[in-house]
Amino acid sequence: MNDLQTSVLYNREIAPGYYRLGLLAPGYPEQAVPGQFVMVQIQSQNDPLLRRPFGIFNVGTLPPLCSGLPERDYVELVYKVVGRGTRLMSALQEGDAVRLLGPLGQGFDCNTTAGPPLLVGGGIGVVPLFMLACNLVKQTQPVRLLMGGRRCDDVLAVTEFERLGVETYVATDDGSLGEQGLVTQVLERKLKKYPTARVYACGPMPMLKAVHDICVRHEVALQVSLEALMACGIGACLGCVVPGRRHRSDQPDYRCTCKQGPVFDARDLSWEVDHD
Amino acid sequence: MNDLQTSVLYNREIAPGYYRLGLLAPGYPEQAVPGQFVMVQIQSQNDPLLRRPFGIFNVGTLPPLCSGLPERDYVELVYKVVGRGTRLMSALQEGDAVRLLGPLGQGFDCNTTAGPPLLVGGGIGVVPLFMLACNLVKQTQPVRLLMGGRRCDDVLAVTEFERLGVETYVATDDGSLGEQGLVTQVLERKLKKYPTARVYACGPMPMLKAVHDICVRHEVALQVSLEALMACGIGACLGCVVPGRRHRSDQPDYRCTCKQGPVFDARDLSWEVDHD
Amino acid sequence: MTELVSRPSLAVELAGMHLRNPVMPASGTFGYGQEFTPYLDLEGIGALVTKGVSLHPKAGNPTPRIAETSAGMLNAIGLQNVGIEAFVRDKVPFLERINTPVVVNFFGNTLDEYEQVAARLSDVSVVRAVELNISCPNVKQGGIVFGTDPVAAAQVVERVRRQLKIPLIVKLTPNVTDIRVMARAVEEAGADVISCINTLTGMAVDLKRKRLHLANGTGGLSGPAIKPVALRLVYQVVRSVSIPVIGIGGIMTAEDALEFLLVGARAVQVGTANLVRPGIMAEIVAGIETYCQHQGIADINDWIGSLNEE
Amino acid sequence: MTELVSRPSLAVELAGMHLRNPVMPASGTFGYGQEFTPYLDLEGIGALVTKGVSLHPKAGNPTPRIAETSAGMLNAIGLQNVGIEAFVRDKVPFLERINTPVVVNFFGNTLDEYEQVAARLSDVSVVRAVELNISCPNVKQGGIVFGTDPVAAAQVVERVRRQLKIPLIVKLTPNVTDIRVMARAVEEAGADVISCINTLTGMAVDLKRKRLHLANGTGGLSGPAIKPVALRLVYQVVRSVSIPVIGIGGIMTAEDALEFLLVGARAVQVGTANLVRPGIMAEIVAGIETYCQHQGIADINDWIGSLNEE
Ligand SMILES: Cc1cc2nc3c(=O)[nH]c(=O)nc-3n(C[C@H](O)[C@H](O)[C@H](O)COP(=O)(O)OP(=O)(O)OC[C@H]3O[C@@H](n4cnc5c(N)ncnc54)[C@H](O)[C@@H]3O)c2cc1C
Ligand SMILES: Cc1cc2nc3c(=O)[nH]c(=O)nc-3n(C[C@H](O)[C@H](O)[C@H](O)COP(=O)(O)OP(=O)(O)OC[C@H]3O[C@@H](n4cnc5c(N)ncnc54)[C@H](O)[C@@H]3O)c2cc1C
Ligand SMILES: Cc1cc2nc3c(=O)[nH]c(=O)nc-3n(C[C@H](O)[C@H](O)[C@H](O)COP(=O)(O)O)c2cc1C
Ligand SMILES: Cc1cc2nc3c(=O)[nH]c(=O)nc-3n(C[C@H](O)[C@H](O)[C@H](O)COP(=O)(O)O)c2cc1C
Ligand code: FES
Ligand code: FES
Repeated sequence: MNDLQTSVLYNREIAPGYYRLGLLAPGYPEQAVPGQFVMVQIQSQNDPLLRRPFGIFNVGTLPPLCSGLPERDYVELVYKVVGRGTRLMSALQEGDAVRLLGPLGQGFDCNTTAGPPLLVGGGIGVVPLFMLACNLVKQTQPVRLLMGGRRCDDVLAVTEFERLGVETYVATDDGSLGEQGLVTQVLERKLKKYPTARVYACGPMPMLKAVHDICVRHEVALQVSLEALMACGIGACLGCVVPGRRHRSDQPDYRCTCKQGPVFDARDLSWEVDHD
Repeated sequence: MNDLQTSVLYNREIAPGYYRLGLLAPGYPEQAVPGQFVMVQIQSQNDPLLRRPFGIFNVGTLPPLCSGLPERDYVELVYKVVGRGTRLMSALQEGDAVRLLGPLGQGFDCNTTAGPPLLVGGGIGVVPLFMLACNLVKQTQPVRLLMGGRRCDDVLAVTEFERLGVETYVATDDGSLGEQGLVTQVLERKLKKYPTARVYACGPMPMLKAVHDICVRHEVALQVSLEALMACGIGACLGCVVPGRRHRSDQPDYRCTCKQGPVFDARDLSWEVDHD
Repeated sequence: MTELVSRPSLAVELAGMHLRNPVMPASGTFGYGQEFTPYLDLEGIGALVTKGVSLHPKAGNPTPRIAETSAGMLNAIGLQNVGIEAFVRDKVPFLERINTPVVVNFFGNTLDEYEQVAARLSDVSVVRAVELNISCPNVKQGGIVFGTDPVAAAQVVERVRRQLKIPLIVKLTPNVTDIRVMARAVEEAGADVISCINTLTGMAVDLKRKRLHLANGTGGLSGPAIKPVALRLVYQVVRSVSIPVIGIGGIMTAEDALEFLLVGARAVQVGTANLVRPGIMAEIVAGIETYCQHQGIADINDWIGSLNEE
Repeated sequence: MTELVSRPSLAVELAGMHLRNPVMPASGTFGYGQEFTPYLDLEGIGALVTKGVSLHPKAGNPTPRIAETSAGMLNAIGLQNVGIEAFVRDKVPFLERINTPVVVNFFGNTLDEYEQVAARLSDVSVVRAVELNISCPNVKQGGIVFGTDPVAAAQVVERVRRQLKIPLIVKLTPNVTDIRVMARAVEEAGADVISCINTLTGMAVDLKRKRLHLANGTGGLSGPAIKPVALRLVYQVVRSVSIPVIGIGGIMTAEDALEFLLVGARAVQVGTANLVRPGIMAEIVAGIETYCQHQGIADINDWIGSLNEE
């Protein structure tokens, strides 16, 4: 965990409103675990004040710029422009300064060999699944990705997954890519076929809830990666809590998304609460 | 007067810490008068909140980018990096968006033919004198510029003035350019030689006060361009007032720098007040 | 998706005044209107609120009078103004030519002064309402601020009300422990409308000179920095009184204005934003209209106060 | 030019505590310190102030608990904490290993609760001072906030003081008409130090859902947005009491800290800035040191309160 003053390698629009951002990040390839995240400070002024959390899409090392120079570790983020912070980020250019806090939080537990892995992503939720897939393909084959999105533009990085050797299945609400419908339909089918699968999911809360219900019904293990409003990302502010397993409004049981998550075993969370 | 959403043509460092900024500015060549200023909004977020005032260095028109396209009016500013606003400005690049309010305020009155003009600039105070010189050289010859600065780096644009045919005399505190000493020494000498001169001055307040005292002694006309803290630049907030001729602390007489100035006839101001 | 409304109605009513839309300037940030004509159609805003006027001309404070702060500014202009007679003589003729309701903000340092200005303004036909600034020190009562003491506030409101044939807007200061007490006091004393908030009292330090930056020492904090405090106070005032409330504080965008309206403000005033972007009120009005169109809000009055609360 | 001071002394004294420098975290923004060890040497700051603790564990408010505002943030964490016993059991052992004075912030909902926590903390040897948060509603007195009523505040301070063998810091809320009255009340009641300010009460609106953004409705505004208000209040408190004052509110840089010290704060607390830049206090300490070197300030105590005033 580090607070780096670093700089932009590239910042490319990969689909309308989606960007892929490469940042110099010494140490990340050794330290980062799939499912972890970073807090990005885009600018030096006080508005916007807070950093923005982003999942780690990938880490790697570039060859030296010229011989004699050191190799260059980097981290890749993929983000969607939704508000003023991400809008400012979309204007970043090569060489621009950025502060980067991370890698943060608890990532996916992939030290289990039980059952074939099924990755379920919804929209931008695909981000942490890529680095996960990179690790999983080294342990087991095949790795399967079930991807959902509103329309084809919201289905990102599928070719990257395929290049890794991941079997990908896509569903979109409007049928503009893959089959028409929800990714949860696909999940139901796959779980019938692979009843011992372990599921890793990231996406919007209603999707995660549906995935959870399906996994409970099929009695398979599920790890989910959550989003929450965050001020610090390091467990200091307690702004990012989610209701845990034993949560009741009269006797709350809160878990810190940034410190105890963002990846949770689905059994440790409360799924009764109205997530909207 | 206009509030333009415009863009940067260039932003070049012309001396350590000094930048020359070109902005597209339709209408400026016809509208702007020497001594007027603009209010620049650098960024879209709320911090820094207020615009920054800058004197107009020059205006002009560039040929069309290609035939068929319209000509491109521009305004040039020259600024010194002193705080966070100007630091942000120094990072502007070609094509970046900027909001530009202006041209604002009362400029120099150069419709008088009496006496040879003497321009007295201190440091960044040279800025409004350049456009003034551009106008004066068309009416009368010779135009003389007396320029002062801490050291040679603070003496800007002298070659530009010389290219106009302006006779320039430089004094620096450390003698690193021109003669060693204060620009007011030079002024004394010149006024002895040209006792009917009219003086136009812009620079730090202590310099202006010294210039004023000399002009009073020599009984020559003086116009000064002032700086003041400004929020609006259009006479709405009353934040930018300076004490006028009849000012007394028990019976104040305030003038609005942005609306009644920034150029004042020195006789309209109070020179008793402690300007620091 | 909600249906698109072709031309939503933005008109609101304030104490008998019909405003074409709920957006008006905050006093002291819009001069007497004239300065803004190059940037804004004065007949596109709901009302025109002028700089605070007093019985006698006031020269204001020495400089520095302003300071920039994070997402805000401090001002200690010191209520500089030409005085009521020069106002009527020099400013009113321009205001008479504009087809937009004129609200005149005013203040005094004694009850008598307040009364005299009110009486004079009530006779000026272009003045459709007055806005009473009670954030001033009461010199007769040893400098206690009218606006922070419910008894003093009620007294000045009652006395002023008696001088007036036109609606009285009372402008509250945020620098109090419980604004609800102040709001109820001025409502009971006869206020027709409450506007809030005025500036938060603040300070800036000039490190280089080891001095307070403002010549006056303290100044009033305004701008987006104070919006969260303003929203809370407007929310509380709306729920404490039955007269309409004008929301003020840090409004920079149509969304900001819509937030104040949602918590129950009948109209809004835009202050500091005018100084940064002189044409901003036109953009805010247009933005509210577009928002209503997209959200299927046919009448802005359906939006006002429609906050969902458990 | 002033001469360069090779190694200025930054040490200050607070109610008998010797701090190596005047910079410490503000409660609730620094956890119990441990979270920050990757970013900061805990032995480089003047003191360590822990998250507010209460008699019983407190689960805090539902979410959303935070909102970003212009140059600030709102929080309605709801004082979530593990409770005094778990604090002593689980957090104190870590704190015992650090050679930095520990200040424990605490609160209660009744006078009894305040007393019991104080008594318990006074017996924990690592606790060098306590900081009393009186911005909580007094449930026994119908929810009136201890911190806005001078009589209630004095009462809780007196009762707590009697339980303590260590210094008592009382933390004031800015949400009052006249903070000087509160400051004098708590000084007379036995406070050894005053810290101010706590957060300003504010609100945020979620336009999309037409709801208040925070589940709790209101939240506390902190960050650079509030610095001008905090500076003013610290200035006023310093001039109203003779006990030392800790300045808090929007400090992001060494310059900000130097401003609070200049108007008379003996020390400062850094809050929201820790959330944005976990290593920031080290930078602030280093920046103060550099400033002193360049300005020829051999001892920070020469700077404290040295504001030029006419
Ligand atoms: C652990 C984690 C990982 C994430 N990974 C990614 C990713 O890989 N790619 C991606 O595009 N987005 C990701 N997000 C969501 C991303 O943080 C938000 O989209 C972003 O903060 C929006 O900022 P904004 O200023 O553009 O939006 P605004 O709405 O203007 O932001 C206002 C405030 O709300 C917060 N906020 C808004 N939306 C979200 C959200 N969905 N989750 C958390 N905070 C939010 C912002 O951080 C900010 O504090 C992740 C969030 C978390 C918590
Ligand atoms: C009519 C006029 C013409 C000017 N022309 C020029 C010019 O041609 N070139 C140039 O370099 N500078 C010029 N200045 C000064 C310039 O406005 C300031 O240097 C600039 O605003 C500093 O902004 P900052 O954010 O970098 O500094 P900061 O100190 O961070 O600014 C803080 C606040 O103080 C104000 N401020 C700071 N210094 C000054 C100053 N000297 N005058 C007025 N306001 C100030 C800023 O506008 C801002 O509101 C002019 C000022 C005025 C009033
Ligand atoms: C420069 C300036 C001058 C002001 N003058 C007055 C005034 O004369 N009378 C008054 O009632 N309020 C005055 N105010 C307060 C504003 O009307 C408004 O209440 C406050 O600025 C908050 O709104 P804002 O955040 O949109 O600026 C002034 C504010 C500023 C910034
Ligand atoms: C997330 C958060 C939690 C806080 N929790 C507490 C608390 O438990 N006790 C307390 O006295 N103050 C608490 N505060 C207030 C801070 O200690 C401080 O007084 C306030 O944030 C102003 O300082 P700042 O602007 O530097 O943040 C909290 C503030 C924040 C932002
Ligand atoms: S974001 Fe601050 S505790 Fe999780
Ligand atoms: S800057 Fe606002 S009146 Fe001059």
